[in-house]
Amino acid sequence: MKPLIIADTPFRSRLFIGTGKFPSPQSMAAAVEASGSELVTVALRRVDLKSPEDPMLAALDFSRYRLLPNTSGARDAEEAVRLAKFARAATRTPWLKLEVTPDPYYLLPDPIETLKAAEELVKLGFIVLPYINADPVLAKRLEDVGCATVMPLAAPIGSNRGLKTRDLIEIIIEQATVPVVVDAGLGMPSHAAEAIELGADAVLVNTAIAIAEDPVAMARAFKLAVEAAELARDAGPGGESKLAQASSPLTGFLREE
Amino acid sequence: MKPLIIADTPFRSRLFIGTGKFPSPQSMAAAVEASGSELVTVALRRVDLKSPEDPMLAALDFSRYRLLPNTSGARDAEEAVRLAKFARAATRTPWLKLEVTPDPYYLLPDPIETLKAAEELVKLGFIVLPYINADPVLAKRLEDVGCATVMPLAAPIGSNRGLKTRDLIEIIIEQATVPVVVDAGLGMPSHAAEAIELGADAVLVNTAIAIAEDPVAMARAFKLAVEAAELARDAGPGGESKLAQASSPLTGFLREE
Amino acid sequence: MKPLIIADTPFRSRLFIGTGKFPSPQSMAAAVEASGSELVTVALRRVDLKSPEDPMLAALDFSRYRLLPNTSGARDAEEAVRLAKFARAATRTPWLKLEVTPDPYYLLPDPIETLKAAEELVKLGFIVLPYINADPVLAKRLEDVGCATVMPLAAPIGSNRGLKTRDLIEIIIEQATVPVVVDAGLGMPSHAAEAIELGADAVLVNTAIAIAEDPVAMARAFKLAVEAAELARDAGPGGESKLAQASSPLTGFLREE
Amino acid sequence: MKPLIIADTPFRSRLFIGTGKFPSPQSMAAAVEASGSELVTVALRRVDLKSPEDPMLAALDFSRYRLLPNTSGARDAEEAVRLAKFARAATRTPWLKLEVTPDPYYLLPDPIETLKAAEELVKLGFIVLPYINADPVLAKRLEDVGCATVMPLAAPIGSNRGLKTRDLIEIIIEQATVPVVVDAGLGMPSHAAEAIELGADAVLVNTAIAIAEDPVAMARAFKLAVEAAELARDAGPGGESKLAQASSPLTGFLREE
Amino acid sequence: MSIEIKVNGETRQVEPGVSVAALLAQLGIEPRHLAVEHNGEFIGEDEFAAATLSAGDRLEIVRFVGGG
Amino acid sequence: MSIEIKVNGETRQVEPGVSVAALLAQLGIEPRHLAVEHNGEFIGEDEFAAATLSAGDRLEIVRFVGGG
Amino acid sequence: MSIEIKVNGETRQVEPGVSVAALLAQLGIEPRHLAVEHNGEFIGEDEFAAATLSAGDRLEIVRFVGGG
Amino acid sequence: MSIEIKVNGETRQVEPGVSVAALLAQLGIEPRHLAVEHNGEFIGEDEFAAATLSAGDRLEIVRFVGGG
Repeated sequence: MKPLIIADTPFRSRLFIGTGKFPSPQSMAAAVEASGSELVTVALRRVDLKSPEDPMLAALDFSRYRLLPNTSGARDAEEAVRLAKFARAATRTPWLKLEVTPDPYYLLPDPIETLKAAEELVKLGFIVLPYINADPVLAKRLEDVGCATVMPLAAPIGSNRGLKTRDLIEIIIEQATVPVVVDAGLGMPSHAAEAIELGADAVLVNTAIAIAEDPVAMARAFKLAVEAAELARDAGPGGESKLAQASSPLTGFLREE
Repeated sequence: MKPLIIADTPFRSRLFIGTGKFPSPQSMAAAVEASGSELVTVALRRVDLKSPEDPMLAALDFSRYRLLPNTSGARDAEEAVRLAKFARAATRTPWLKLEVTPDPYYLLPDPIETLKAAEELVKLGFIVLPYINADPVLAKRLEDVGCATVMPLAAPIGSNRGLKTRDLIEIIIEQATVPVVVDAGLGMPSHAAEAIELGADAVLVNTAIAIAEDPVAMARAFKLAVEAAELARDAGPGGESKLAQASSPLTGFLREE
Repeated sequence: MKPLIIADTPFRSRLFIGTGKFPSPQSMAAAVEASGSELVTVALRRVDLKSPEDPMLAALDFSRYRLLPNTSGARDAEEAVRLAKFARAATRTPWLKLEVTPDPYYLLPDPIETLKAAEELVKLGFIVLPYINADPVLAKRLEDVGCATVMPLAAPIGSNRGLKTRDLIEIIIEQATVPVVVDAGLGMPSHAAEAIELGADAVLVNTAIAIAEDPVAMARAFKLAVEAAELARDAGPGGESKLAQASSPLTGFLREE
Repeated sequence: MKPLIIADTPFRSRLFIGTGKFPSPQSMAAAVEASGSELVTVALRRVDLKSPEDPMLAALDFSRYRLLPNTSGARDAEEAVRLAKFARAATRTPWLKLEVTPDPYYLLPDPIETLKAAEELVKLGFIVLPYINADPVLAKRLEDVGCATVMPLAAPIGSNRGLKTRDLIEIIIEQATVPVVVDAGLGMPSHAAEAIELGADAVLVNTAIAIAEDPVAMARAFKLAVEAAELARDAGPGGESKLAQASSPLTGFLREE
Repeated sequence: MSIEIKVNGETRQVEPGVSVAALLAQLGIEPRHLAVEHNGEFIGEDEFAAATLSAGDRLEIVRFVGGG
Repeated sequence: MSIEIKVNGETRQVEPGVSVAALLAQLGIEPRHLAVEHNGEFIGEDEFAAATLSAGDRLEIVRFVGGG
Repeated sequence: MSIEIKVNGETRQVEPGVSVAALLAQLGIEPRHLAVEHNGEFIGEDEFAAATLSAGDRLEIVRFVGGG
Repeated sequence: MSIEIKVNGETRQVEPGVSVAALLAQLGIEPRHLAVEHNGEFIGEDEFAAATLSAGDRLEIVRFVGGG
């Protein structure tokens, strides 16, 4: 696979990790470490005035990871752009995971608002990584307005259901000129491996790791699976066949033929 | 996962590897090494009198791997038993991968002859690991006659098609009291990971590794994927859901609710 | 299932049929008849001045079917709106299948241009049935601007691959308040039945019927499959189970228990 | 499709139906009628001396259907053969659905005992239709001992899960010289259609029809779906493609190319 | 005085020399869709009247019922 | 002497003042299932006879055909 | 005497002329990973001390937290 | 003068009384990873030197090779 470079920044790891829903700051920090990820998503939220300390991220060494703040909670382009500005102010990075999810049940992204926000944010100097449905035409349009990647979903956020959009993601990968990051719904290492084997440039995982009983072990599991898939793609896999292909020799049987 | 023990022999690696179809002895030996496998299948064949040297296995250090000779080529129980005896004489191990495959197109196993041979071979002191269709009742019967594992197929040998028998293998895993080794048809690391995540105790891979352009890299890829899946199972994965489960907080939005 | 009503027009048949790619006008007319469809798509094209007669539709009795002209060929909203106007002038119906497909390889729809065109066309008095990717949020937005249905794709047009977008179409169906017509990619009767069983209100089929060796028989096959699925949904199907559920009695065995 | 002939008996309908689990004798008789089936399975059970009347089958007009008694409840070949003899005595037909299912949870068939019983029953003059796992080699062996069909399972009995064994059933169909009847697990009309489209000669359905809220409607739904699939196969379906295949003309666009 | 026989696995007291036909009538079993095994031998409907039961006899009375 | 117009993107020579109806007849196009746009304006069938063509006019003649 | 301002959507009473820096301190909010918007304008950390609050001011204090 | 034996299904001429060990050497077969069956009986490596061949003997020389 060609090296993963997003907005001129090279990444050695093809696993990006989210920081939500971990049971403790320590488990989160340790899982991020174990994942080998170099890009870590965070959310922006109002400080709770009744409980102003949020220790969750305290354990994370920010010097070691690139932050990717998201616009979760935004229901339209305007809210997303406003959140993006807060994100840049708070994290001091122009990198942004653009999420516009008006529907509270499936948290699926709005293609119209996402494109609109992306266009504006690119103009404002953001490096925009948009979360999208597995829509090849939308992916092209986001590329065209200057997004740094496209991030199509495998399945609804947090559903752990795996690569349910395989056929369309395959088309996105075939047509994309920016990196394709499969985001949302990857629930097990085999799901992540399948996405990379299919040709995705990276995957973003949060829930599957955070809600595992042992998040650190699960982070490491995803790390290994992503490395496995990357290796496999580079190893030049043989194709599938309908008939069997004997793995033992077809000569030298102990009988008179 | 509980430790993998077959016939009182513990295995650290849940990846078993076949040695057929490699482009060279060196690539085979290096791939076996890279796979981390401790159990390596071989076939038995008549020495070719016109070309008596078979350098293929020469590069392998037999002191480091347990050999698992197979009965490939056997079309019925009688041929399998005869081959097994040759196997034991040549390899000096009672371990045996029992294959009885009368059909030359799909190389699918014969359940009747496999059980018959298994019963006899167990009595003869062999440690029998039978290659079978994904048949839960046959698996139980093979257990009952003393087989050390059952090895249901994912798809036809060498087809690289993946876990096409998932539903029935799930039942075999649920009911088995001996280790379940998924054999045949696993074409990519994600397939192997899926099998282990489902609860298989190990996988056996040959073609996918041997026919890759870079067998050593592919061997390592399968190794990592199997480790990933094992880690994931032990990490206590969260379940699947239909609806989305937000990965970012659902409070603190920048709007008046 | 509740009766299918689109824009106050009731339909008895849940199978809509396209008229492209048939081998002859006669086979097309006979297939349309055999399909039982009451809604028939057509395309708009410039008259070829070198060969001004187009006999293809001559065999069709327009008094018996509602025409649904499409905007195939449109690459953006502007072209679609212009085509829509031609369509209305030529067919004298405000009904319109809105297609905006900038990509020539997969003919996938553009969500942005589709919404833009839909909004304008609804204002112009058209009854708009938009062809879309399986995107639940886009479907809601199209509903909101007044579309009469949404028509998510099963797979790329003419690919005959079946319901590859099942998970997302399920969400569209759950959330839609207008009829959901699964369009594109349904290649066999079982695919159409699966869509209806899942809860789709109707399906639109063209290629699978038109390129069959016997289009009339295939049209009838789709008709029966759609009726079967509709009947099944109304029959209150039992659910799936993991374990077996005996179909013969579990008492009265000929043995002492 | 070539006509369905089993043991020299032609069948017009490719849907066979079971009579277990219906809510009433009337609904059962009406569902059998609605299914169009010509072959109807029954089970054999001891008369309950405390309640000797079994009205369930009273409503069925036995002159109109061929009975196919099963050996449900048999756990090995010996029990199956004994049940078969009772079946022949009670129903006065040599036709027999051979079921040998030692496992009470998944009711999966035992390949060894099934073959053993089949061999004996054929010698005793029975027309044997064995229920089997989707095992191509076993299917050939059952053919070889004179079985009239093979009846591989789609999924566990009564599970309504659909064609979970598709890949192996495809091989059985390719290799069989007797009719292949897909039995067990078909839960919706689309599942039955898929089996016939794949090339199965017939399907046997019980639970999906019997436990529907309206068994008569469900029986009719399966009838239509099976007819649809049969028609479709005979109609010469076009193949699948990866890219789109436009269904509207690719010339005559309203723009200067 | 009665004799003991086994019917469908249950012990029953019947009068000596009773026929299978008579027993079926007593039990309220219509001789329809039945298979009857008397001491391991199938007997046909036309033999029900002639077949008489002795002490220790085993009778299996089987009917076909709804099944899949 | 003739004038030049554009019909369906192609340049055509026609007599000045010819009507759309006449042009269609010349071209062998039956006025059925048609939509005609004359200099960007749709004209109905009943206007074909009255609509006359001048030099530089643009005409789009569109028909519906089989499509999916 | 105090003035009323809005902080994160809630009405608060503060002393007139208090600085953002002082308010953060009063609220127990460490000035880390914060973005602060004062009447719709972002202000940087180095401006917290100089920015003073007047009646009716709106303040959004936002922090980044764990998220996916 | 030589005798005829069968080796791996092929007919071969060998000198009478030749040992299995000698035959292997003649054939260029290293006695490694081998299983040898002489007239249906397995013989171990340590028996190769002592086992001599007579007319009509059948020898199977089998080796393990790469396989899956």
